[in-house]
Amino acid sequence: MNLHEYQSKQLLSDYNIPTPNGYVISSLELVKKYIAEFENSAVIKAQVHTGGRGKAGGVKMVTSEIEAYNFAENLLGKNLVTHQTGSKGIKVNQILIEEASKIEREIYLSIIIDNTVSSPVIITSIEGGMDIEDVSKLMPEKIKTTICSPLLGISNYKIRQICKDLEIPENLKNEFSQIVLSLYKLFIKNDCTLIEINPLVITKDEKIIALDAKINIDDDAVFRHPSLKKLEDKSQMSPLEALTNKYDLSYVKLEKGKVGCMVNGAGLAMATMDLTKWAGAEPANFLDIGGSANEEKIIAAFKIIIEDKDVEIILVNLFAGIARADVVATGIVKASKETSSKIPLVVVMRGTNSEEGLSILNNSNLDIISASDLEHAAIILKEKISGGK
Amino acid sequence: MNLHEYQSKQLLSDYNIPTPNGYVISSLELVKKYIAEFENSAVIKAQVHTGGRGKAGGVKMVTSEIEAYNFAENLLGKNLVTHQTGSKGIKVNQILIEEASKIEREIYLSIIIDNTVSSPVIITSIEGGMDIEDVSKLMPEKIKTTICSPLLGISNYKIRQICKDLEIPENLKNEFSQIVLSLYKLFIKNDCTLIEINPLVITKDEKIIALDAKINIDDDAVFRHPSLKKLEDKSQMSPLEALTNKYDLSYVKLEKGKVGCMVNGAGLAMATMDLTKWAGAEPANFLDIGGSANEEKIIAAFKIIIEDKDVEIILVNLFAGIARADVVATGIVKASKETSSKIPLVVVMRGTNSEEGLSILNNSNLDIISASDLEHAAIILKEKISGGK
Amino acid sequence: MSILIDENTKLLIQGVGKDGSFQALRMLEYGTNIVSAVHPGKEGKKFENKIPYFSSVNEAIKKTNANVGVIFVPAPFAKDAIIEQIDSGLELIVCITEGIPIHDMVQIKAYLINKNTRLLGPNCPGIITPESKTKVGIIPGNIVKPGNIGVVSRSGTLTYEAISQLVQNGFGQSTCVGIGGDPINGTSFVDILKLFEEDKKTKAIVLIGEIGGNKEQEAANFIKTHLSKPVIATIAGHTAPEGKRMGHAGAIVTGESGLASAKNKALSDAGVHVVESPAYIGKKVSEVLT
Amino acid sequence: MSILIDENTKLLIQGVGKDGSFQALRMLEYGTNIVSAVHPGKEGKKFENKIPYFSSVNEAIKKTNANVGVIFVPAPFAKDAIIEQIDSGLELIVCITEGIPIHDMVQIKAYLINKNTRLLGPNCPGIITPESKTKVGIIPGNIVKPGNIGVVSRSGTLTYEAISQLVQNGFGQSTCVGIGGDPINGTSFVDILKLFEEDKKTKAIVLIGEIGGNKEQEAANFIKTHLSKPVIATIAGHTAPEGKRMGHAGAIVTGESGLASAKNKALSDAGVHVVESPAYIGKKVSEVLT
Repeated sequence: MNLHEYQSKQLLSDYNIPTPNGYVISSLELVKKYIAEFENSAVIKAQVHTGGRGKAGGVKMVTSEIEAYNFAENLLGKNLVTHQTGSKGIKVNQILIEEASKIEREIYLSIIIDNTVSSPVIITSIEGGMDIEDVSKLMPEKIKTTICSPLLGISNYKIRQICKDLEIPENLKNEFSQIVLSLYKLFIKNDCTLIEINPLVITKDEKIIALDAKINIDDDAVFRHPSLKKLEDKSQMSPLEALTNKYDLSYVKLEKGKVGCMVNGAGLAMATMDLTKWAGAEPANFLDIGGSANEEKIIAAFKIIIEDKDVEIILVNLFAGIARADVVATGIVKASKETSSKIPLVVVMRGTNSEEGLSILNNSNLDIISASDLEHAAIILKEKISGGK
Repeated sequence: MNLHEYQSKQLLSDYNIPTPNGYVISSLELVKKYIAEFENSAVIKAQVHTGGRGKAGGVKMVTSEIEAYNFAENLLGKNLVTHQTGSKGIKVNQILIEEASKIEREIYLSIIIDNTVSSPVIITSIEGGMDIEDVSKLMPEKIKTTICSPLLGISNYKIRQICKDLEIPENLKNEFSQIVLSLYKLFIKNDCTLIEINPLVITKDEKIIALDAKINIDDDAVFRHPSLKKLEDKSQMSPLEALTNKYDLSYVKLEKGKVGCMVNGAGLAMATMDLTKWAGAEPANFLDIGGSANEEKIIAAFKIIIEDKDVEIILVNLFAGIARADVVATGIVKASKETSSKIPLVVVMRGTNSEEGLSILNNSNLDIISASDLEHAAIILKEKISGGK
Repeated sequence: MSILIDENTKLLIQGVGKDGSFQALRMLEYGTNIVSAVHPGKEGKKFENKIPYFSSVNEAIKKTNANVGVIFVPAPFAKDAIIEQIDSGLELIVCITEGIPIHDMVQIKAYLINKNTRLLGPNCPGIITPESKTKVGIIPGNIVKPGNIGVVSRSGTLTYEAISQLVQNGFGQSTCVGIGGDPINGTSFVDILKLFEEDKKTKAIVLIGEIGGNKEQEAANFIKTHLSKPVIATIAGHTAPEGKRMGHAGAIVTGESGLASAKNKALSDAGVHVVESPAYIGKKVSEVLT
Repeated sequence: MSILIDENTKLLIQGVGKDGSFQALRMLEYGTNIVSAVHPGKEGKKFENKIPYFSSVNEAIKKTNANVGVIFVPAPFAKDAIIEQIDSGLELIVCITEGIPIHDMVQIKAYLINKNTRLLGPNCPGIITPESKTKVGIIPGNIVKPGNIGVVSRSGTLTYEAISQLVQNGFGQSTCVGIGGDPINGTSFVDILKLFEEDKKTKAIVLIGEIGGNKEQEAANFIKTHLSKPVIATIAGHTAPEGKRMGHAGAIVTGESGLASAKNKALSDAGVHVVESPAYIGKKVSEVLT
């Protein structure tokens, strides 16, 4: 789960990590008030769940009321298109207006879970303010990583080393160390998968401030953080995302695919996509209906697939372990009827209760071709697609 | 560092562990007010740093104003003598007056650091209300111990087992589990060496309440808990204890000993006491001046030893490692002069700067017999003591 | 012979709710010796009138000598169940549960160091050994048959696919192991490859990887230096876009090493027989072994 | 030969304040090869114009190949120093610091499991090996002499007493080890007894215990079953009253096993030559060895 910048900063504040003075607003009327409060020197930032805001024109340093107002007017309520959003863009419902800081130095500071060492890892760089991916390409020696012990936490000697790596001046070491400690605590206590502060700045008057902040929370752990759950901004989801989210389906849309895929199991779903491609067709989506799919979920999954108007055929590949083939079959039949779909289905159905599942499908009036295995399915797909061309 | 019962209960409250309604008072005038508030049904408890209060008459259930007043009057400002205090007793400056509870069941619950497993251990017994030592003698099978992981904390499955061991009724399991979790958190966060709740009661109206509470804090860790440090009640120390405390000396007075001992190192101090005994004399004290003794500390140590009027001779045994013999010698000479002490000294001095130390002592006008080693010192002691008889 | 489980396996099942009891029945049907079940509030009763319930793992082991545990406990409580099983000293724990918070797994992984317990999973289909008719987990018993191929996979259903391919081509399995789709798990490809290398029954190994992480590369390094038996492999996710999570928490391409092509190359370089789709696994095994 | 330290010891000293620098000088005088020092704010400088200061243990080891660390860091910061040295992979850490919070030691002890590092102490006088003129800690160099007796003790100054007794009676030492007076420490009597048993130079062992805990009983059990060399022992604290802490955090009688008499008995039963006071150690060794 992604937090907005302003939400991330609120969380930082809760842990006594300094952030700029600022206000989140969703109405233009307040711009004048706050730009005045910040004496015509502020930064305005679109609050959207996407990267690349800056390059896409979603962030601006403003130095007059009129500049602030015009910039805000062009953001609020509009869609911001970044390299990550697709051509439709993403709607800006809120903007953050913050007091400008007089920056002396910019530092990069983040914490992630590094799967290769199964531990939280603190990543720092003396080159803050630029994309860390760029730093890692251009000057990898300027990125330092600190592995933390999952059971002991972060030891002081490691924080001292970080201070040294980042050349933190003597008089700011205590404050900086406290920020690292607090950030680590925030990371652990809130089941974060990422906290990225870029840049963390030292101002000309020797204050340390988190100018930007990005926090991701482990979706699997949100259940134990009801207050974080409330921060979820569903307005940032597309209707399709909202639907997959509601039914806890793993769905990834692929551009211009003709073969809709409905599979149980992530690995099999990927393999099914791969096979579709090798059969000469383009998969339209990744869709894993999960282990314990019920009828309702299958119906939702079916609807999500045919929502994509490029889809001409649906490949159902089921190898039932926890999932039961009969339940899936019943769901598919119901969904087809509900939506009056005419899209043909190629079905491979094996595993738990697969005989029952197949018989349910075969006894329905749907346009169904049953395949014995993946290779067989690929052959059928190939025929169908060449035939359709 | 020991906390008073009322302080321990305040700490429990801070961690949301229920304790009885109650007030700490140091003036008799308030007794009437609170006994009225508790509708003539209360418990009055002397707040003193000693065990065995109950048996010594320091705790009473009262059922009328006059009974409450009379009991409080006999406690406040008086000395309470228990089997642990010695004949002088310990002064009662405060009493705790608490609402009486309608007890259904009494449970024993404590957490300690168990050195044999180097871990926090939770001790529980279904036989609460009696001394745990007695339970362990009479029905050891009713005591259950739960070893906690120092790095992971206490796992829920262990708390479930504790609930089962203690036969906690289903409807109270959640609340009880929360109490155990909170208690464990309190133990860890406050560097406790002991938390003992005896009894933890289940009342007739199904409330769980900590009726008594004893908390000890690791002396070596008090430095990082300034708010706990403030709870230290120096009025509960004897003047001698206060002095040893001030100079960070390890001193234990033994009854009716004639040989005062001044030693560096705890092991050597014990061995010196043992040797004194085998030489046919009684050691008057254990005293370890510690590793980094300065002059001031030595002077204080000397004064503490001769404070004991039974002391007829002082055995100084120094094997200087971190400590320096010359510093100790200078301290002894100064202390003797300051106190005009005529008590003879037997001195064994070896290790770092011991030549300098011995020469300082020999050049003073004190009554000093220098011994080459412990055995030699024992022989001298034997002579001296038989001579004195 | 087989790896991890065999006729001596005495299974304890923890978490016998809807999914757990369904799968327990499948395991029993297959022939697995389930000796005890742990589920709060059911102590004293019996599952299917024969398997006694206990309130704790320790008690279940004391009474039934279980040596392997399988966990179906829901994700929010799975960490506690895993720790309980680790503390009890079981030699093997198989955790089927999906969606365990990653911070929980980070702690479990650190806690496992120096313990004598192997954890398989979480988010895995478990293990099946056809010869002894023993299965711990959810791999369908009707798709396997006894034989000489060891199967190891990050994916559940894809494992079934591969097994099915093997059977179609006449190959049975010594043991099939799903290591699970989470980025942090108890047992790696390398751990299982070691066991297959030592297992006399196993003649060849089928390895099924997927995009994300670098576990396939680790496997390739190990194969190159330590493995004498032929390995046939396939990687799922060639058509997956970068930066998107493909269902499994671990299946997301975040760098070069996460790409299916990089994994294919590492495995090929290590002498592994790589096929483009699990659909061709069976044929390739035929080719390699004959 | 010797145990734990010898002519190959390259010592790193951490915490070079008043006590640390005084003791560092004594170690240098004695002949110890101190290769580096770690003390915040002194990096770039040199101790006594020859031993380089570093700001971190890792850097010090990288530059000077230190293999043993000694810690004089004040108690509030000692946990961090011990963890830093453990993480750096030093084979032996000797912590002299007294008064480390017990919760810190509980965590360190748990963290040490499965690490390749041995921690001696805390609250200990360290080790001295007279033959190679190596000392790590604070045992006075002028009281020992090379020989065949291994000395192990919970007490600092009492160790010196015992050594002094040995020397008076003509016995030198292979190595003298103080394991420390805290109730939770890194190395036990048993650990050291094992090493002395394996050490060819050591012909007999002097063990000095004290009241509290059950470490002497553990030692007795080990001696009975695993030790071939003669052991001469003494226990301090026969005259200590129950329930009072005798200086050392560990020296408090809280149960039967904590009593000096119980420890004497356990050791005697294990065939150990027990004397009533360290004053008689030297004579007893004479008696046993001749």
